[in-house]
Amino acid sequence: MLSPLEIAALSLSLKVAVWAVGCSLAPGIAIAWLLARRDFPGKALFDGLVHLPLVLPPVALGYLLLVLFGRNGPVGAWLHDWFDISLVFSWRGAALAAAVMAFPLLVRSIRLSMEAVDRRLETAARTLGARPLRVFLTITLPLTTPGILTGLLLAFVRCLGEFGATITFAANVPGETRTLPLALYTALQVPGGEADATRLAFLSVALAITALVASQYLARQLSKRIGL
Amino acid sequence: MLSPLEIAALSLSLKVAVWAVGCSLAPGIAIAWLLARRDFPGKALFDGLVHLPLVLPPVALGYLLLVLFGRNGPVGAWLHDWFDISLVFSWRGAALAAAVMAFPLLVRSIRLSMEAVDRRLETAARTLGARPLRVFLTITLPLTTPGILTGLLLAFVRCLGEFGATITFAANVPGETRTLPLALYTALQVPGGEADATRLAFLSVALAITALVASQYLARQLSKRIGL
Amino acid sequence: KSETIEILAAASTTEAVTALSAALHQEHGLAMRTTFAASSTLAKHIAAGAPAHLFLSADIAWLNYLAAHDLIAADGRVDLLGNQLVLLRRTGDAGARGLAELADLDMALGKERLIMGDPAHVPAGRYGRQALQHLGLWGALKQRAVFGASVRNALALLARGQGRFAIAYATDLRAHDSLRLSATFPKDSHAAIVYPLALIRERESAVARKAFRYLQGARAKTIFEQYGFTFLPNTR
Amino acid sequence: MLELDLTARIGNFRLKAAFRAEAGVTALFGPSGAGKTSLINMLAGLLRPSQGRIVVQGHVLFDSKQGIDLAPEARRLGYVFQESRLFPHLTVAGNLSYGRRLVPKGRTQVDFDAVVDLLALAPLLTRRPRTLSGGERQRVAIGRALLAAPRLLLMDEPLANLDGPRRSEILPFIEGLQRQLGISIVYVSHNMDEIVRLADQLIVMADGSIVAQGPVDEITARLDLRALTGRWDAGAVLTTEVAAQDQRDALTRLSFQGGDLWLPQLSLAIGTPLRIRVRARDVSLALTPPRGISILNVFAGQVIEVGEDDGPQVDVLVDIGCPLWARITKRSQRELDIVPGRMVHALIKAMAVDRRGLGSEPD
Amino acid sequence: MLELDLTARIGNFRLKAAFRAEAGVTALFGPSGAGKTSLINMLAGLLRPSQGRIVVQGHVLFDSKQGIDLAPEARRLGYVFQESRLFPHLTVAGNLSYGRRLVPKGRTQVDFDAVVDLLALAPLLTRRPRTLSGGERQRVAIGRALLAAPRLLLMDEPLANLDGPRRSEILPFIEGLQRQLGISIVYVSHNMDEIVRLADQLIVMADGSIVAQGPVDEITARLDLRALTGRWDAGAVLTTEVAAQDQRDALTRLSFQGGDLWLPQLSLAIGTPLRIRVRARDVSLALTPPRGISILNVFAGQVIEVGEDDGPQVDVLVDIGCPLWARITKRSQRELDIVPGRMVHALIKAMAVDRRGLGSEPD
Ligand SMILES: Nc1ncnc2c1ncn2[C@@H]1O[C@H](COP(=O)(O)OP(=O)(O)OP(=O)(O)O)[C@@H](O)[C@H]1O
Ligand SMILES: Nc1ncnc2c1ncn2[C@@H]1O[C@H](COP(=O)(O)OP(=O)(O)OP(=O)(O)O)[C@@H](O)[C@H]1O
Ligand SMILES: [Mg+2]
Ligand SMILES: [Mg+2]
Repeated sequence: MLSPLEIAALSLSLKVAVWAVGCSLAPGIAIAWLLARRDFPGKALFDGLVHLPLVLPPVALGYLLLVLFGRNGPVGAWLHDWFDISLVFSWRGAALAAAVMAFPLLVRSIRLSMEAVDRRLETAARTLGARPLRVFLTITLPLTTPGILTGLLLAFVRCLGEFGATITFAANVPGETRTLPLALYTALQVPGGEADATRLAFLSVALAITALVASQYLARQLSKRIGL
Repeated sequence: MLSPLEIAALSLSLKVAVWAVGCSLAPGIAIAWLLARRDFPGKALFDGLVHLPLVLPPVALGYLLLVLFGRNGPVGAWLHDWFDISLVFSWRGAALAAAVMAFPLLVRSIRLSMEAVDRRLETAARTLGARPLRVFLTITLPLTTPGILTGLLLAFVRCLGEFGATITFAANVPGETRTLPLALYTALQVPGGEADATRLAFLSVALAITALVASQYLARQLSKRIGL
Repeated sequence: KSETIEILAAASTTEAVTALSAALHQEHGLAMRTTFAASSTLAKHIAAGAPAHLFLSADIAWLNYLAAHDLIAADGRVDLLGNQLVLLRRTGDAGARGLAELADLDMALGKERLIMGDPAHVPAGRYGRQALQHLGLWGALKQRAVFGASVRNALALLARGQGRFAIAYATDLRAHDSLRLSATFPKDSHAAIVYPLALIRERESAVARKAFRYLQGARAKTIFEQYGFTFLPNTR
Repeated sequence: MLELDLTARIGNFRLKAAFRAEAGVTALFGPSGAGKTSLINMLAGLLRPSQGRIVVQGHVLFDSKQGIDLAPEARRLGYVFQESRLFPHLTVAGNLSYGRRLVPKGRTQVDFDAVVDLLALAPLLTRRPRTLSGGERQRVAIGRALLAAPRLLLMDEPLANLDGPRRSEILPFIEGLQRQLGISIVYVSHNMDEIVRLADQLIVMADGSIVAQGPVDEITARLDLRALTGRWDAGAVLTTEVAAQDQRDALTRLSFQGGDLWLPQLSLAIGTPLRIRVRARDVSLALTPPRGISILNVFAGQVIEVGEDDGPQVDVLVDIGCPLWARITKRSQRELDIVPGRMVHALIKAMAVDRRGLGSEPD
Repeated sequence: MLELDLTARIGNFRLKAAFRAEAGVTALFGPSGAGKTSLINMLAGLLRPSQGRIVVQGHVLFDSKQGIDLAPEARRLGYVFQESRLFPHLTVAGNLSYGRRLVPKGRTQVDFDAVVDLLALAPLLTRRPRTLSGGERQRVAIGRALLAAPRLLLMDEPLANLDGPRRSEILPFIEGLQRQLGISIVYVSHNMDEIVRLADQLIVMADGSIVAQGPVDEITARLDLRALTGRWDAGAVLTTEVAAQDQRDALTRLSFQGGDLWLPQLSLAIGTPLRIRVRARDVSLALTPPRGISILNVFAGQVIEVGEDDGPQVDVLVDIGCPLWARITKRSQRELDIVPGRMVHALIKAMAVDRRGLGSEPD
């Protein structure tokens, strides 16, 4: 039913999205916490920075990534010299691009959900002898799980759709960085490629809707479990 | 300080973003309410549809818009015949593309905030004689304002950064659809255009951060006012 | 021997280069991996250190950009392909059918739009502007011209009825059911359309050279011409 | 006035209740988890019973057979919740006015200033609910419900968070509501004093069903409900009438079937009917009328019944023209030979008559 | 044990309080908005005073001069909140165990099953807080705080939402806590009965400052605090000792400075000290010792003081070996000629001795 090319694009998209989202989770939670529960000078600016990927055109962001993480870029050179990792032209680069683009969505969801957690529960936990870290892990975090799930979903879906930054930074390498959107783009570049493009678009949509429905179901289960 | 081209792009970006966000607000609130407070068959699918613009590559979405709203498209033909409005090549088209891309973010923010409103307050209002619509307008909506503000901000910022769908659907018409990201893209396509691109990127970032900081301030004021 | 050749090629050459890489593998057992994007994007990848052996650009400017950065191997540059600039219309568009010669373009266009790549950065757009200027039409048409982000984008707009004519390459017409040729721009009305091929210095190797030569060979000529390009080098 | 017959299931909890309440104040009493809040929620339309019927003042609010289920706002039942549920985005004044604006044209409005004065809300009017203490919050919630001028007021332990003085300040107003506006109240409380003071009818719930229902005097006099109502609270309720005022001693004479009862002065017109609760524990028995004693109210009567009890005390039902319960030690019972048929004198310490059991607070 | 001297400002509200409490139960009493919750929050470290010092059992928890301000979790003070604040994502069992797991190794743990039994939580253990009724929720909150084995327990009206039977079920356990674990409690309540029953020391607050403080007997006997403590609650507290048990009549004899007092049986060892509250309204006076009466406790004494009062009643202080307040009508006072120096007999109805004023609940 699916052509090998489509299967390759699909599995690559999944791999890239899973890695991107997986690696963003911990820093995402940390930054969401900073923004939801801490006050520090320059917070508004920091908040702005976190949101940058949302406002910059993906192509510009991809270019920025290229400048930073390209083999000649400051971070890229270091990664290459020390770990022999090259991000450009590799699925890791695609994952990085996707992660950067999806990060604000992840952070925002978690943050909102965290802000909604009743602080009085946290103080109650502290009077029961729990230190802030434990309070965070046993009260705040579990009560934030619906937000985390939502954030993961949004980020995942955003990663599946990421195009501009990926093609600019990681390029359009078949089997390595040619995710579904890039394959779609490629199909559109070929005269008469609309049919292929439509198939790929449907594939993207089906994937996203599956993810959405699954997460909805999960979220409901979760909400029931945490008794909200 | 800014070149006339930059000023044109900047003011166009603002115009497009303001219109896009302004027109999305009412349907955004309505759909957020549907998703937050109603259960109906096919809700998961509907939710998926609302999130589509997030998952589809912007270019594909722009193409879809072109198919629907192009002069020969079902909606586009109708608009053209009855109202003599053409969206393609006009800033209205750019606003439509931006609105569609930003819509999921708007809806999600509002919805989350709405879900966090204590339903017991709503039932209290009903026992005081308020019909559901009044309850919505006097209790739910005011308590959702922080979420609406956040949603507006996110959508606004997303509109400022929208590129792929705009360029595909509304094309790159100077003064009409050449928003900041399109100008940035154009600059990046020209050898040696990096300096211009950098200026434009800074402009985008400054605009976004201004919006973020302003909204943060507004949100704080608002939260104080609604006593949360 | 197991080295894979990385070729970065302009998006408009997607089909031809894909076919060529299959042929190369078949004939010489060499693996060639293709990457397609806008020439600008690809050039910047190379400048950023992307592991590329070959670069097929749709625009001389980006090759010059790489040359300026001293990224091209000595003797590693050739004008590979040429193309023709054409004016296209939609199948069954009665208003566009009336165009007898290019000089009538203004009248045939009427209040409609002329779609072309952005002259600021899309080569086809640049050539189109040159041609129209040369024909003395630019002044009258400028206001009705709209710019796509790429030639493909311009064609999509035309196919959707967003304008009456579009300026594109002859290669774009292939397999596009809904588009028809209206006119061909005279060769002298614009700068020569050239797709230069470059061998990247950093990754220069015997295999890369071999592929570089193969792309200028007889088999390449057949394939490129099959996809509508003019083949420029003298076949060795 | 209120007619109710419901069955419902909430989680594992099953509720089955049927009663008919006349105009006035109906108290719902029962242990924690008995289903009082659930019942009142079904009345208000916030919970849907699995089947049954609810009729308030002739209006059918719910009828599973006829398929009627009015929306909460259409029921026009005021609700003071266990938690105050104030609107956080409105000031206290905004909260108070919320329902007031929605009062249908025809209905009498409740005077805003009167409510504000009574609940001592004036200094809070511009404050936000968040900054109020628990008690302050509940006072506002009561005011808000009052100002919506409902047909029937549902109150779920509205005074649970209030301190003594505030409680007795608000109580007369709740009573006044019933008298002045003719509004009926369904009142959930754990506090027997409040119930006796306010309620005309008492419904005792336990484990999701109604254990007893009837006039407050009857129910409180029943010994078999003590496990639920609490031993301290057992007693009799006397239906009396103001007979005379003694200005010098600041005493009021009430007449009832058993004779005259002297009470600290009540500012009530002569002829006013009054319900008075005499707790069994406040009644002593003597064989001869004691003299030179500060107890003013002594009534001759005959022992009708001596309750069986395992404890050190027994409850003795004495007929003094109407039934009166006295609680004495077993030792006294034996020493005084209190048996049915015996003539005794019941001593009610004037001050021990629970004035909170009166229709209005005199001090 | 607890030493506190604080000033603070919350919004427009100013709080200034200083006291020193000995081990045992310290009650905080005061009208709504007096600042009780605020004070207790500062103790727990949830609100920061503007200046002052808090010392608990020798540990300085807060000292603005020394710059000490321990974190709430480092203070190890248990807190039962006015609202229960249960963790919604944990079952009841999970809530109960939360603090228990964090008890430092060295400290004695409180027995889980004992707490569960006592608070009747067994059937709730697997439930979620959301599905509990108000009373059930508060019981869990109390259990949770108890199981954290804190140095000092802060309770902010923990029983406000509980009904009578549950209340008296939990009270003995709270007392037991103090006796068995030697844990001290700061207990906020509006309910004088609870306070008298539980508290050793009483602190009366109003408008952000401390109006009175001292042993419970002293404070409750003060007439000048009645506006705050409520008139009903005025009375004397007798310090007694269990002297004998009368099995036949199920009575207990207590001895105190005024003689012997008979009470419904208390299952207490002979010699156990007991505090008993006798409300003024439960004491009558007679000129001659009455006979043939069911009142067991009659004490001869001398009138020391007759209170001035506008109302129909006066409070009379009688020395029966220790001070005792009696409340009688003005008419009786005149007719019996009750003036200082007069010899009288004070009648305390055995059953009228407020058993809730005892150190432990007998039934
Ligand atoms: N959503 C629910 N799921 C399961 N059980 C519930 C739910 N809501 C209430 N219950 C149960 O229904 C019973 C009645 O609860 P309800 O709140 O009506 O009691 P109540 O009489 O008002 O108690 P309280 O005096 O403590 O307020 C309780 O046993 C409670 O645990
Ligand atoms: N955040 C705040 N901003 C302004 N005023 C406040 C704030 N929190 C409390 N107050 C005020 O401080 C005073 C004391 O409140 P507190 O909650 O300590 O009273 P309380 O004695 O516990 O009352 P209650 O018995 O009703 O619980 C009240 O007048 C209250 O309105
Ligand atoms: Mg309840
Ligand atoms: Mg308080």
